[in-house]
Amino acid sequence: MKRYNLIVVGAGPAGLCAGIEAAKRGMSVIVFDENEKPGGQLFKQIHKFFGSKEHKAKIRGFKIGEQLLKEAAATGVEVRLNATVTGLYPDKEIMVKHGDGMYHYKGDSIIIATGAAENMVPFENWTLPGVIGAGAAQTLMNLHGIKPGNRILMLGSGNVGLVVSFQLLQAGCEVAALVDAAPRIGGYGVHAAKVARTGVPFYLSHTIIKAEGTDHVTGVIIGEVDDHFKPIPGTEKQFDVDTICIAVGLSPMSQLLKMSGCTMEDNPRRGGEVPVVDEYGETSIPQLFAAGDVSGIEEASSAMIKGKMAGIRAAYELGFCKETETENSLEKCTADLDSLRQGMFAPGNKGKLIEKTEEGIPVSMNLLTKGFVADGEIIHFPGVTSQKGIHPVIECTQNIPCNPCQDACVKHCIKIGSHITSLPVVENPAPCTGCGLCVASCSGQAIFLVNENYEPGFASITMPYEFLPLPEKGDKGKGLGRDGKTVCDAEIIDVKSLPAFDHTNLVTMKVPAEFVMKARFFKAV
Amino acid sequence: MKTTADVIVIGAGIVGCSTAYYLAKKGMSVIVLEGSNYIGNGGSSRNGGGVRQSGRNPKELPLMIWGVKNIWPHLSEELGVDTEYKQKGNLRLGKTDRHLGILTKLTENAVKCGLDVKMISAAEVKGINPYLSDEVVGASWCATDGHANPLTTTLGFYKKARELGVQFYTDCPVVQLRTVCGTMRQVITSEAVFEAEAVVVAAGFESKPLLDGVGINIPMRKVKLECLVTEAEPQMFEQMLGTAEADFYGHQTKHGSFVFGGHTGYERYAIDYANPSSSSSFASCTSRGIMKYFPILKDAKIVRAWAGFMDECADEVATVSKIDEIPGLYVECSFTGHGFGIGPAAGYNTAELITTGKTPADIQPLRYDRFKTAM
Amino acid sequence: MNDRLRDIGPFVPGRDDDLLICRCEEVTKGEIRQAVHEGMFTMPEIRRYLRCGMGLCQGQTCARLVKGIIASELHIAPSEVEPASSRGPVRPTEMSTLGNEEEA
Amino acid sequence: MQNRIAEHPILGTPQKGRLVSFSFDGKNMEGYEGEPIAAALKAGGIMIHRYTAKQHKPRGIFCAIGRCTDCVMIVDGKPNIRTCVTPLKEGMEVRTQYGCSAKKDDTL
Repeated sequence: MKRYNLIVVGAGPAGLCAGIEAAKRGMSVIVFDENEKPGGQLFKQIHKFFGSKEHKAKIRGFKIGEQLLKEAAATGVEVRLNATVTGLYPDKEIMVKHGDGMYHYKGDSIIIATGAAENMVPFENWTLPGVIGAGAAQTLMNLHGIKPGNRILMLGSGNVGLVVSFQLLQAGCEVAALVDAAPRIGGYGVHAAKVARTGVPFYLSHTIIKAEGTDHVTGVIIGEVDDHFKPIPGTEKQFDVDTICIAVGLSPMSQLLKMSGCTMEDNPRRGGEVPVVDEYGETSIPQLFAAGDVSGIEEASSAMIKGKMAGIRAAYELGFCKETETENSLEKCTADLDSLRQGMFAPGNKGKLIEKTEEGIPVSMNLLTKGFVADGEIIHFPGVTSQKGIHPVIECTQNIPCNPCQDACVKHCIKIGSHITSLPVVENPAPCTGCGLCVASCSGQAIFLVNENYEPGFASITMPYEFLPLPEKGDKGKGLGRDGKTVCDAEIIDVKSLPAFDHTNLVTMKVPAEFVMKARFFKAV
Repeated sequence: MKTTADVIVIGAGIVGCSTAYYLAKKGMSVIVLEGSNYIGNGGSSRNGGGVRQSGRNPKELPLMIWGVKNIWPHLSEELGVDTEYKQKGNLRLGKTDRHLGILTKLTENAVKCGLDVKMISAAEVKGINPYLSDEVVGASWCATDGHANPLTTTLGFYKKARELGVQFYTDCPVVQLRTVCGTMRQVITSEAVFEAEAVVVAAGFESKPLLDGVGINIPMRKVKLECLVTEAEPQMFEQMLGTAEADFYGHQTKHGSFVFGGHTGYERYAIDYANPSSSSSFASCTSRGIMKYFPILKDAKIVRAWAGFMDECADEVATVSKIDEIPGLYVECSFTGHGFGIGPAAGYNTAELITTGKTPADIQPLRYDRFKTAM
Repeated sequence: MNDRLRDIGPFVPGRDDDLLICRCEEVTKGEIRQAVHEGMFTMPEIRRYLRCGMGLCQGQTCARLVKGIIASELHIAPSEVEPASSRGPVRPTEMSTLGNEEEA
Repeated sequence: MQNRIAEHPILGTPQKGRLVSFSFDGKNMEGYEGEPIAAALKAGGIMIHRYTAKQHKPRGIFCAIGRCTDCVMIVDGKPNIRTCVTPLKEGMEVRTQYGCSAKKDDTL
């Protein structure tokens, strides 16, 4: 029977990183993945990642996937695709279906990195064609180039619900509404803001009552819920949609681990049935590890680090590297992981209402309940200043471990400092040259360049724009507020698309001066 | 917490639950103690679902024939669940002359016990089940055999017994049996001591340590068996299937999926884990076996394979018996992997034995003290 | 010890009992709730009694929903409901493929 | 092919294999070799993949990652094929599935 020092199941962020670290230390490594393309979730994440430079911030998910694949090939990791691991048996043996045959393999150590899958919310007629998971929408759009539908209602305001809503708009679909039974959005405020300003209405404290249609979805009815999440009669609202997208959280796909007989627990804080693991991801069975979402739902960035730790630990336990080298690398990983697990969205703060930012500024309740920061609230944030001449306005209002904007500005107008979750501060006066690198670098698309006195009576606003058709200089249209409603007339005065911006086009519009702090999006008329 | 009753039953499988049900039906107060967290989690939910007389050791035939006649026909109605019982016959297939020899001997013994079973030719087999391959050279055929759903049947007995007030405790492993003045009285668990007039040990292989503890030694050992189930297929045939060497058995369920049991040949040497797990080659090996008999099933997808332990008796015969040496102690175990079909009959007769001292079926050959040495 | 006769209150038909929970085997919420009141307190028992989780996807889609329903009928947290086991093959696999064991 | 994304703001034009034809319930359709059968059907506006055994209700794409098995159809005579993870090939014969077979039972 073919034996490897390390078998990894799942070629996503965690699996690839685990394989790379182990191969770097001399282990023979094979990574199996049932899909045609490796990279797991990464290849569906077309947005720029958060975090610091080490966390590969401001790089788009699928680009990170490509980098990992190159690195895996370079370090001699064998990646076997269309290879479904159908079973994990005692003595670290696996059965793999490849083509029309079955293959047995044994691993001195095994790392399971099979990720997570979507939770379900049943409602009347939820089995109609047209009701799909958010992951399904991403797969269809970003992997296969197919529009999941024409007019879509999104259920779920966590990061997945928000990001997929934005991606649906990018694919040319119309998002009729974003609905969540929770009173407050679950994901990053900046993700909600970039969806709200395009005009998508948010309905918090609402849930789906029923999908309409006989052969497939033709509409949907939502209703307000009380604090026991029970629908309140009389609050029903109807939308004509052909697709309903469900994004209500993820659960670990831990079937293989459960099959192996290692100790499992049902841990709601980690998303469901997960293996009991130590800090390196080792389960109750020696040399059997779990890394990434399968051992606890977090972002892809943390999955990569947890993958690394499992790979390093596996190498150490089988004698492929020395104690000191192992300790140093693992300490670095732990530090990286801890830096990600800070701020308002740290695991410890899950579901908690945080009233004030670290700086003591009251958080925008409007953002949490309607998806956009109200005009009266935005002025309190350090990234939002009024100055002469062109300068960045950073509408980043939550403490998130993320600092690409600080490094992007060559003139050092933007300061976050050593504490990565601090809100970005714009120098006053800002020696800004209007280069736009900060606008393009922001993963949350929350940075604008503003010139309050572009010309008498008019101001200019430069915004990140990732949609087609791209507006052209001279186009006339409307300026939309943060709530997506029309606030004023607007004219396009500049469109910049540079490779350095990595597909974030910089669109500048001219608006009447009094709307400089209101208009944040453009709609051609 | 209720710790006393007329009867305590140890083990909540098909045997324990049916015994408890029939006792409760006769007005007895019953407590059932199940060691695992689940009702029917042992062999009762892992077997191939056969309700058959042919192929059994003649010692078991009286009880089994009685059961097929008196219990199975109206069991769904009685329990208020769909046992999916089908009495459409049992084909025990042979592919070699040696196989036919085995089948003929079994058939002759069964006929002596009054069972309507006969040997049939390859052509006749094809007439009954056209999907079988030409490898089959003959079979034994018993029209009154059949199959049922072991899951709904076991849980049906549990549901009905519970309705009649039987007190079930799961996650309650029994540590030891204890007699008082020579009579069976106490059942010791980690959390409580239970007391009753009669105690029935029906815990599969787990019966052995408890019985050994009171000096009753039934020679049996733990052997792994493995099964698998396919996706739903269009309805093809309704017979129960088996082979001369029991290397492959199964049927098509009402749902349309096929349940098959099989052997890799290494089950006896499996690493003895508390929780039986399927071996990596089992599904492949059994698929090869099945495809030889049913070429049409080559594209059928297997959705699940599982394993279980059987309480294999030295003579491969069930033990359903009063323990004379210890008044008040009864035993129903060592069913050797074919306990589902005969379970309800064993339960009924044990309930009769406890309440009236007599049994409608002849369970004399199944006594606990039947084991004689080789010489 | 798990007392299977403890009082969990009567089965009261619910407004959304005909909601489909197991998509593969078409088992409704009402059927699951009723089964809990008939004594099926754990995932394996519900699965064996009603077939939910026994379909082609082997419960990957409905397991969490079923657990939530059992927990609410028993008035306990979902994480306290005893889980079902997980068996191979974790993806449905043709017999011809399974039977074709190759040397890696 | 109105459901196909011609040009994506981030991903550009989707790279596809060669255009191939296949049959869906006897009708001729086109799709790109290698893309999942479900994607080719979705692009052609087909939403219903099967009708369930018990309630005869329509089902289609749900998870699109080969897990929920709602998108299964009869492909080249074999039932229960997960069309969202099965690559399209020239001349494939795809049929709506009724329960677990192609036979449209009269109780529908």
